[in-house]
Amino acid sequence: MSAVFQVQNLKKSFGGLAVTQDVSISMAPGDRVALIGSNGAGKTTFVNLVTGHLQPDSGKVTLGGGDVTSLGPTKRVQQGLVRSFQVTRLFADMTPQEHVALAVLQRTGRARRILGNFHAMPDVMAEVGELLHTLGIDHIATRKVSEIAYGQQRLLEIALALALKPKVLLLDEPAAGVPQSDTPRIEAALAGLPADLAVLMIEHDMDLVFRFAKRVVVLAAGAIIFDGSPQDVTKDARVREAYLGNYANDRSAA
Amino acid sequence: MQTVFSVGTDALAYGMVLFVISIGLSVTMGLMRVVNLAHGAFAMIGGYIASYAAQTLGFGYAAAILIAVVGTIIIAIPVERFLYRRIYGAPELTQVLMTIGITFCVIGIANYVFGPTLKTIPLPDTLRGPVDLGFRSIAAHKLFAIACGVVVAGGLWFLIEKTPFGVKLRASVDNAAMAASLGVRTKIVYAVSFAVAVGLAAFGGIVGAELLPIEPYYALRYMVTFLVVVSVGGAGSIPGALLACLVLGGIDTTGRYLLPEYGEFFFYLAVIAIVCTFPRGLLGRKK
Amino acid sequence: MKKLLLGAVAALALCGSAYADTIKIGVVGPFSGPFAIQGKNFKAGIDAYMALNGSKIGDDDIEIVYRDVPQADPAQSKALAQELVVKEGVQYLAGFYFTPDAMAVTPLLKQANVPLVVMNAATSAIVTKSPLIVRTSFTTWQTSAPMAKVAKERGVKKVITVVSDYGPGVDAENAFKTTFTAEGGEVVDSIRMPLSTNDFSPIMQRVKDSGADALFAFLPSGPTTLGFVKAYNDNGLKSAGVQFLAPGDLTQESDLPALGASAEGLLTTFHYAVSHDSAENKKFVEAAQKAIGTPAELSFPSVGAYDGMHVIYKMIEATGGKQDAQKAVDAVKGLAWESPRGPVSIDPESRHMTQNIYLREVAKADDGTYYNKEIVTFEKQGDPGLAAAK
Amino acid sequence: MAALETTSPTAKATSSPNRLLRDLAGLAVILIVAAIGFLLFPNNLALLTRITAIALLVLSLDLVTGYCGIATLGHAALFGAGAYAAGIAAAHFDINDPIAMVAIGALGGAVAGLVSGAVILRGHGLAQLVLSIAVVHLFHEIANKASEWTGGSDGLSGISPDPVFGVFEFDLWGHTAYGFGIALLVIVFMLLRILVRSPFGMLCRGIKEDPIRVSAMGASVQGTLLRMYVISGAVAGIGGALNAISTQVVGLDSLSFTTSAESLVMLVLGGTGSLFGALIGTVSFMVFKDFVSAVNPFHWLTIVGALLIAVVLFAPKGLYGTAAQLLNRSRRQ
Repeated sequence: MSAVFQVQNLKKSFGGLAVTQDVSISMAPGDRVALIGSNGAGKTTFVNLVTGHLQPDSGKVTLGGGDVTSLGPTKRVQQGLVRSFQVTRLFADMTPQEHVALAVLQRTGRARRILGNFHAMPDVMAEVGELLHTLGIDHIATRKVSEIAYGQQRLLEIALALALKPKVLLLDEPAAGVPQSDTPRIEAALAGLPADLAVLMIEHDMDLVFRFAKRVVVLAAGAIIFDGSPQDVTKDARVREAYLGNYANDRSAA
Repeated sequence: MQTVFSVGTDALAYGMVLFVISIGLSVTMGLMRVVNLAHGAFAMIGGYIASYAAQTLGFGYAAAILIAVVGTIIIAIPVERFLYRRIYGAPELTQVLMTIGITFCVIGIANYVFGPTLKTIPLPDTLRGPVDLGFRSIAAHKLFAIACGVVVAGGLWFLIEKTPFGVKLRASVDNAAMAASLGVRTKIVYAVSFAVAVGLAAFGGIVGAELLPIEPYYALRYMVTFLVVVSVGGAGSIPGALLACLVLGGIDTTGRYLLPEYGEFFFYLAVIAIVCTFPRGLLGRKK
Repeated sequence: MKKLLLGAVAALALCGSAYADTIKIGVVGPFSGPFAIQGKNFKAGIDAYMALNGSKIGDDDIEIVYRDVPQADPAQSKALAQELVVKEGVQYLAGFYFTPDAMAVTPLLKQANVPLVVMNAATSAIVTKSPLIVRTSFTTWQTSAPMAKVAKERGVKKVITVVSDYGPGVDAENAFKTTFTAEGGEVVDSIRMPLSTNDFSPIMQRVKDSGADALFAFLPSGPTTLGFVKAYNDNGLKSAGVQFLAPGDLTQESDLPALGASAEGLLTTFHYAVSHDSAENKKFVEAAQKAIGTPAELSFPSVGAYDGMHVIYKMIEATGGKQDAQKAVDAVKGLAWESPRGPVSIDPESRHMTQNIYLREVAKADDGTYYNKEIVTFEKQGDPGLAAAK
Repeated sequence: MAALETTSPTAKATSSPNRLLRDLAGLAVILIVAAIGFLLFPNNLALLTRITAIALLVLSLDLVTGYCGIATLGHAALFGAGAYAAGIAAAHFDINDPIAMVAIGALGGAVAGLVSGAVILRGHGLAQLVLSIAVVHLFHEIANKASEWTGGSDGLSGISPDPVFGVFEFDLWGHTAYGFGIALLVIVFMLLRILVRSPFGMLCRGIKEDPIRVSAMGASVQGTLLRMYVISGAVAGIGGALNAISTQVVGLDSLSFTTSAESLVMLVLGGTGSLFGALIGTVSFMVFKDFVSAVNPFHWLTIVGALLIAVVLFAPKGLYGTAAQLLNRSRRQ
């Protein structure tokens, strides 16, 4: 299958310190890839390069066959590259319904209308209802976000991303900070993501990675040291040393 | 050439006067993150006290400065305790509303107590009259203001960078919760910094009184100027404020010399250009 | 709605007749804010006049209603004047420190059948805006033009003008320039500086570089004059012998304690000095100082208010307390009397004051305070500004 | 301590008929207050008209400050631009029809909004405040310089608007001006109610809370804000035009820092982020100021200052916000 999303030879350094070194990843529709790496491995920089918040020194990012390297973040989103945030970034004073409606309106080019109201747009209401239902948060659709549980906020993050109908979805630690009791619901939501969507998940929780990903990419010191199946990752010597080894050391230190 | 020197000297003197008055505001805004529109009000209180001490009570200039700085700080303590503490960390609009309210009150009270006329602080003979610099003469009090600027800049830099208090202050600014958990009593640190800022305001009000005369509307009249200096320099940065004062003093003075009719245009266009290019100020710290 | 309207109008008419034996005068001025001291002077002048001449004319009580416009704000001024006329039922409008505030009110006068007595606002054109306006103050042209003659007489050949960049400043510049050039002098440069200027050193540098013998300046009364005069001294212009000439706004009495020694010897031309030596003025100053509370705060707007009250009293006498604006104004055309500032009259054509303008010098009194000492009198000066505008 | 949060009138997303009801109720409240004003102060309509004009300015400020989170101390630039545009049209081009003047004022305000928005949106926080101050000073200075057109510091006079619809003349008592002003306010208010609930209004509220999230949705933050600035400019311009029409004069004060700061104070006093808050803030501040300065013109500033401090201490969400909060709380109990 042809690649929907490609990163080719991406390089970025800050004042002589190479934070991203020659990174290349290719993803096809339906891919479920997990990107892992210890703290300081360059994950954040990589995400920012992909989303367009940082410009690479060299290299190329393509989306659906088109070069988006020179485009800013909003343009990339418009072309189907959508992300969720590690710490929820929601509008405290708005309801989940309003959140998702705003995303739907934005996607369908109606977010700048100064007349009308989404309540009066049947197609928007239908889509919002469906998405909230799929993620199981339709019962709190009209509560303020500041009043709903954190796990529900995480689900709303995913709903927001899906409302934009992305080609590629970047999930930044979707289960971070969620109480144990709520993780199954997040995982269920992840399992239910559209089949043709390419998902790149950045995650610390190895259990989740193993359950979700069909492919794992390991980043260390700004370079990719492993790209293969989850079964193989634990066997790879370099990964053990650079990542799991570190982990073990951390644990013993603590 | 002589004119260039001459205008340059004026620019330096004006810039340093601005610096002495505004640096206290840079401390409150940068280190304590309070948009303190009442800064001019404290400068004005200092000016009034100094004027009262010198004119009515007959103290000397130096004594009047001391009394005014101490007096202003004493007045500011309850203000900090009961009003400012409520707005640390509050949204900017809240801070604007509160400090404008304080400014209005101070103006009204000054008007009531001292009347609407101008107040002067008589200079000692040594600071009075012109001093010959060879290529031109300059007012002695301006040289004094320049010297004060240098001393204040140096002193503050030393306080913040080289003393244990400075370490605590910087720690509290960077992460108040962390500092508190390390045993820094942040409330005290804030109170002391506030006192320092207010004292500097009072001092600046007195030293700058020859250029910006003391009257009840002082607090509003120059509010914008002080804000501009701080934001151009970068809130909380002492070298930044110094640089901003010199740059703005230079632009203002040159503009007024070359094209006084459009002086205001130059000044505010320059401000817009600088602030747009350096949104955190010339030497502002990155977050 | 229409009924309601009619009801309100009827109620209004009733109010008007019910208060017939109290004649109200509405005074608009800056009673708070940065110019509060000028408003205080209005009040002092009015209080002094009523203390000396009583608050009754015939059987009618005179009542003053004050309204505050802290800074030039024509919209607010008009709203308040409208309120004074409609709600308070004033028969006379008076006061007005700033030109735009007075200008804003002029369209009201005819419909309201109310005369306007301008007690300060000094732009020549105000009186042309309505035939119901009388002015008892001065115009910037009137006080500035004689200075050109002084300069000429004192042998000054080259002058540089420095004025604040707003209406009155521009007026002063034009007045001086026109007159001085007509007298054969040369204005080498004209500088207009922003009102918000704090540091005048660069301006003084320009003055120095221009090679002028004298500096003609105009700034509004208040804090900036202090910095300006100090800069003149500090930059060595005084010692270099460059004469300082200005209309009297710069050395108004309430600023003199602050200006102090640095102002000594400055020459200004103006229509009134608190020190004016006449029996009429002694009486006025005594009453006005009592009214204002702090004697040092007494300054020129008080005399404009005092004479304004004189004009209004004459108007009330002439109309017998009936509201008739045109008759009232006609009654004072040509009116001449002895004011605290000297002999004055209302020019029937322009309805502006014809008065003496004095050349004064800031001098030190025996008790160590400073005052404006009148040294030359220019008699019966009209307003040259109106002619110039035509 | 989270003070001065937005009060969100549409937090409980209610069904359409209910919202219509609320709109009508709001409309009724404005009309009732306007009528009460008329009955209580039939002789002080000039002041009431002025309050109406300022209310438009404060509403316009609420659009950028309350709904988009932009801190500005220079909003009078838009109000003054509208006033001068309408005034110049009347004084120099003989366009005396009040409705045409309002349209020109709105246009002038919108252009000023575009210009000042383009500058102010380049900064955040303190930088934004200072940029807004610089902008209003530049506008002020331009108006002062262009005295041929604006009358400079003497003010722009010679504005004599025709009767509204050729029937209602602007009279001494200010009946027409008041009616005209209230009509404008009601129309603008209703349009703004629609605007703030529209997708665009929602987008703006989103930007206020988290611009990064909004750009992650693929919406352009700057573009949206600039658009709101233009709309806000048109609203302020209508207020300015109303001021020019009702007082027949435009002064430099309409472009001043003082007017800007006062309008911000009024907005925060009433409560940001709600149109009712803006109206309540304007009315209470203006009436209070008028009352206090009539009772004691010499010391009203002290009292106004004390009021502001009291609001921050005891009603941090503004009068409307705090009242709404109390009401909600008592309803829940």
